[in-house]
Amino acid sequence: MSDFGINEVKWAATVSARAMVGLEQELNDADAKLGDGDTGGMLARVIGALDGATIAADADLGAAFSTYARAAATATGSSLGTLFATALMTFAKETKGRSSAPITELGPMLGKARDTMMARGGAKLGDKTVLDGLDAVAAALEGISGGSDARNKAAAAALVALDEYRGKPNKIGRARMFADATIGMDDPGMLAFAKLCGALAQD
Amino acid sequence: MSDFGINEVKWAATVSARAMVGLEQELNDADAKLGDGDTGGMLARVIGALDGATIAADADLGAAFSTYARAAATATGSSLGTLFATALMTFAKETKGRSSAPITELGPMLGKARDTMMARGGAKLGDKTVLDGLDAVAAALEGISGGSDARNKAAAAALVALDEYRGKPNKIGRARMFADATIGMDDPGMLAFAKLCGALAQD
Amino acid sequence: MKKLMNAPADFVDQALDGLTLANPSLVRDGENGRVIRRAEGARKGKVGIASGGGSGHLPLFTGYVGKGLLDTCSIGNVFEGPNVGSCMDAIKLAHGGRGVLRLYGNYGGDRMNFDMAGEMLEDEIRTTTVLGTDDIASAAPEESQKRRGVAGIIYAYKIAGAKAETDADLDEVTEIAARAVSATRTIGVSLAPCQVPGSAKPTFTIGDDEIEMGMGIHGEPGIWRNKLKPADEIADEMLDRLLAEAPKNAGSEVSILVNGLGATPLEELFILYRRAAEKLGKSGLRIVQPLVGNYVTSMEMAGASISLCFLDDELKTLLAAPAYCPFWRVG
Amino acid sequence: MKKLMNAPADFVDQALDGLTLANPSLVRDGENGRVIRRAEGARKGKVGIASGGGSGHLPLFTGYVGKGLLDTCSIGNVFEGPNVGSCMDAIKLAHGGRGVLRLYGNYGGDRMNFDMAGEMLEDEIRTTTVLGTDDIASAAPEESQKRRGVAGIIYAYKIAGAKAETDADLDEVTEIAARAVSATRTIGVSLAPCQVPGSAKPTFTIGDDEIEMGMGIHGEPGIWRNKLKPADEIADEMLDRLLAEAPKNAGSEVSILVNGLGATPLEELFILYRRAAEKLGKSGLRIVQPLVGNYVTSMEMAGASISLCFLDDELKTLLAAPAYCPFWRVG
Ligand SMILES: Nc1ncnc2c1ncn2[C@@H]1O[C@H](COP(=O)(O)OP(=O)(O)O)[C@@H](O)[C@H]1O
Ligand SMILES: Nc1ncnc2c1ncn2[C@@H]1O[C@H](COP(=O)(O)OP(=O)(O)O)[C@@H](O)[C@H]1O
Ligand SMILES: [Mg+2]
Ligand SMILES: [Mg+2]
Ligand SMILES: [Mg+2]
Ligand SMILES: [Mg+2]
Repeated sequence: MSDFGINEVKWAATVSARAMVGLEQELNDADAKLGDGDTGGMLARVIGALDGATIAADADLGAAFSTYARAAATATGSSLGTLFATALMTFAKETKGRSSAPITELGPMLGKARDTMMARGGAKLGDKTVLDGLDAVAAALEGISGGSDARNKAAAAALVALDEYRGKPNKIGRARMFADATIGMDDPGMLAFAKLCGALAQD
Repeated sequence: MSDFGINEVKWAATVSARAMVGLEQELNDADAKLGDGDTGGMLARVIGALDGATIAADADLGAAFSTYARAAATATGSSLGTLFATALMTFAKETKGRSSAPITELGPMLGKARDTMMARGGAKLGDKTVLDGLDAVAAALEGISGGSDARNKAAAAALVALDEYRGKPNKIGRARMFADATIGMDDPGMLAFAKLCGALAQD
Repeated sequence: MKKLMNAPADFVDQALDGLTLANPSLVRDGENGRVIRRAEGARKGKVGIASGGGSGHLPLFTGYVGKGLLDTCSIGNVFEGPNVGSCMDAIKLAHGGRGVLRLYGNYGGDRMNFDMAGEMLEDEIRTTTVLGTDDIASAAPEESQKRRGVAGIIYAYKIAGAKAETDADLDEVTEIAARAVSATRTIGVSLAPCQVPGSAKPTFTIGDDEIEMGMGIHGEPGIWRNKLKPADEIADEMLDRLLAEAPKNAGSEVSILVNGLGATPLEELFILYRRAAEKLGKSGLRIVQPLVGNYVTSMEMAGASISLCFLDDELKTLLAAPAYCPFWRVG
Repeated sequence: MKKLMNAPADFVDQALDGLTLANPSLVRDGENGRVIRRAEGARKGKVGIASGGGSGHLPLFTGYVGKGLLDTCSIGNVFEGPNVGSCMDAIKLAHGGRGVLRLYGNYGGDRMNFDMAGEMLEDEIRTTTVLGTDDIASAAPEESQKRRGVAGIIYAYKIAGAKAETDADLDEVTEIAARAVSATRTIGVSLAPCQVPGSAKPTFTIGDDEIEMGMGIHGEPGIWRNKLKPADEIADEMLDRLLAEAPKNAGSEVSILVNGLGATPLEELFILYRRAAEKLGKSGLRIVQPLVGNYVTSMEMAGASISLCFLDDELKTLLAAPAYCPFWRVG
């Protein structure tokens, strides 16, 4: 399978929502060390809202992403949730009017999402945020055209990025104040991204 | 010794203050079951204030009791503390102008204190309060003229009253609302009185 | 339980210093500094209202000194009545020549000390007494005069305070205060205890998933203890208990106070209020001047109380009259 | 941690219902009911002030809607920014024809959503932004624009709100809001955590005898954690840290807010205030309009913050101007 369509996107939402059940507490705990301890609860609610959203029967891929973006944006105003909605909005623009898209476009799409998220949130690559995971996955998907190959590569790349950044200091948010103390800790956004990529690869 | 004077009164204050150190928590716990859990803390403070009060060098017995009454009344506005101050005021009236008093007067003095406390607080004998302990001790001291005999009789009578009332329901204060649940419990005021009589007898 | 304090023995006096420093309308006075009075002093020709009680309940009691409310307030140690000297000071400082109403909660120590103070001053100052007895969980209806005073006493403060400002005489002020008390019912629930400064233990223990209905503001045992229930069920039971004891002659207007005991967030009080307001509406009662907030606390105790004050025309007018203190302002 | 609530998912909406039912000056509005606005609506010809933030901080944010303060406030879930739709609604409902100042705390999600909302409306409504950045523990002085907004934001509300009522234009209101923020410093201490409704655990853990200096209002880690110390030592350290960062051009008048985080009794806040007032006096500063109470909370979190707002003549005048909301009234 070298294309993805609405069914694949719906499937990803369902798998992610199911994965969040087990991840919620772990992500909250990771966030509690650096921030306010809500990453897991928030993501579970947001991804649950996506999974519960009704995609119109005649929707194209762009409209489906747009519905998801609105569902996410309605469900939260948190940093990560808002950035996630921003990414979905980017996907919606990129796939507007199409019923499917080639998997080779996934990497460039993620790259665009990374850029809009950077513009929106003001963080830079290297700050140890979800952006660094996204960047690594975008690069890993370059030239990949098979669905399961893409999922495996994405999961591996997100994990490698997580491992790599664990040893670095956090450069945004409150955690910045005690940056050195964040060395050895996972960024909750990166952790969430890696775990969800893993869930998609496994399923 | 068949009389008591200022030195005996001072001694009693000191012994009681020392005894309160070990009693404070026990009395608080007893009060926590029925009321607001402060009997011990309050009494420790009040008796500490007596023990710390300066009795004028030329004071007679009445003046000494009066100083104690004022010290107690300044240190608290709690029920038991205020009743205690009332009793001390009665003692002051009864011994006014005398440098000592016969031990045989102790029983009648306690009886008078009991009556002024009843008038002030509005409780009746049999309500399971400190009054019932006082009443028992007043009766037990009738005709007793020796100091150590009086102290032993008082301690025994207070304990007997405590035992006797343990099996009865509390009829005043908040405890009244769940009177049957108070059967088997010690009234904190009676308990305090019995323990302090015991401390005076032992010392 | 941790406290932002210095020596426990200084807790009350340092808190009073802060209270008066931050609020120039309040002044410490009395022999031991245990009276709070209006900065401008007693107004000549006005009936005085003196209250008093134990510390640990801010804004109660001292916080309600102000125009249209109390003239003076004597204050004891944490959860202990004010001593007799402070009660005398409070009466004297409230006296503007036309007598003083002693208006305070029905607790043994408070009563004895205010009684003694009144007796000692009886040759100088005419005094009357009205006791707050709104806590319906503290005695059966047949013995309602034995009930304790809790959050609902602020209705009596407000109403009697407004009446006194009209230059009514002592009997009139006393009568309206008694009417306010007998129109007011309160019940509380408790979720977590507080701790008296210097004490080794909290005032009571309660399970991590338990609630107690009817507990007193010092942690005195209540009606039942059980697993925590949804807020709507709790509000319903509280309202049912209060409405079952509505005064015989109650009209259709009622003021409601949803009061936090200290550690319960405003969000939760508003959740309770929402349900209570719905339920009062369904019972055909119209809400007048609702109050939601921490009006009478027990330091860091968690829980809430609901008070209803059943209004007649005069009570309603007096409740709406202008009043000012640092924690409650009307008009 | 026990909560008087129904389903956790209903926590915010039911609390907002109670808030507006109890306070007729406030009305729920917006597509999802996640905007609180003044009952009378935006005044034509007045610059609007829209704020917003996460739930769980009452009286902040929604409670400060009122005359001389905010026009509207968008509100998110507990400790989450308001969503973009609510931010748009808040801006639109605040608009009286002369533009809208977006005045809110510097948190990532809030900023992104208010930015997007402003962009989406930029053809219709002119907007400006001022971010609350008073928490000195949240970034070094060199990066003060990165600091978070905490309790001190109410000074910016009050001052900008008063300016807007004078019919000043958007640039003037924006300038004075920015001036208020840059004159304000806050630091907090935390003693016990809160718990987000529906969450399995408190936001953080802390020892039974520990205190943390500089902790954020959502439990974000602070400067140090240690054994609890006497209140005076804590107040001294807080004041020292605040005064060390006094603005270069600071005059001799300062307003101080001793704020409770939720579960800390008023008595303790007054104990802190007493020491802080003494210390400010010794530093040659004169206190203007002190505030002591629960102005910005984190549900049942225990602890307190101290804010200083260094006043110039205009800030002082605006701070004293009449204002009304259910939780703060001036004049
Ligand atoms: N400005 C930003 N740019 C990129 N990623 C961000 C930004 N702010 C937060 N994040 C990501 O979001 C995660 C925190 O998410 P979450 O806990 O939901 O947000 P909040 O800080 O609003 O509580 C961080 O671990 C980080 O990966
Ligand atoms: N009206 C009263 N008459 C007699 N004894 C009383 C009365 N009220 C209280 N007591 C005694 O005081 C004890 C409670 O004292 P304490 O805890 O110090 O008072 P408070 O109720 O003010 O907290 C009771 O156990 C009882 O023995
Ligand atoms: Mg977070
Ligand atoms: Mg007691
Ligand atoms: Mg007591
Ligand atoms: Mg958050």
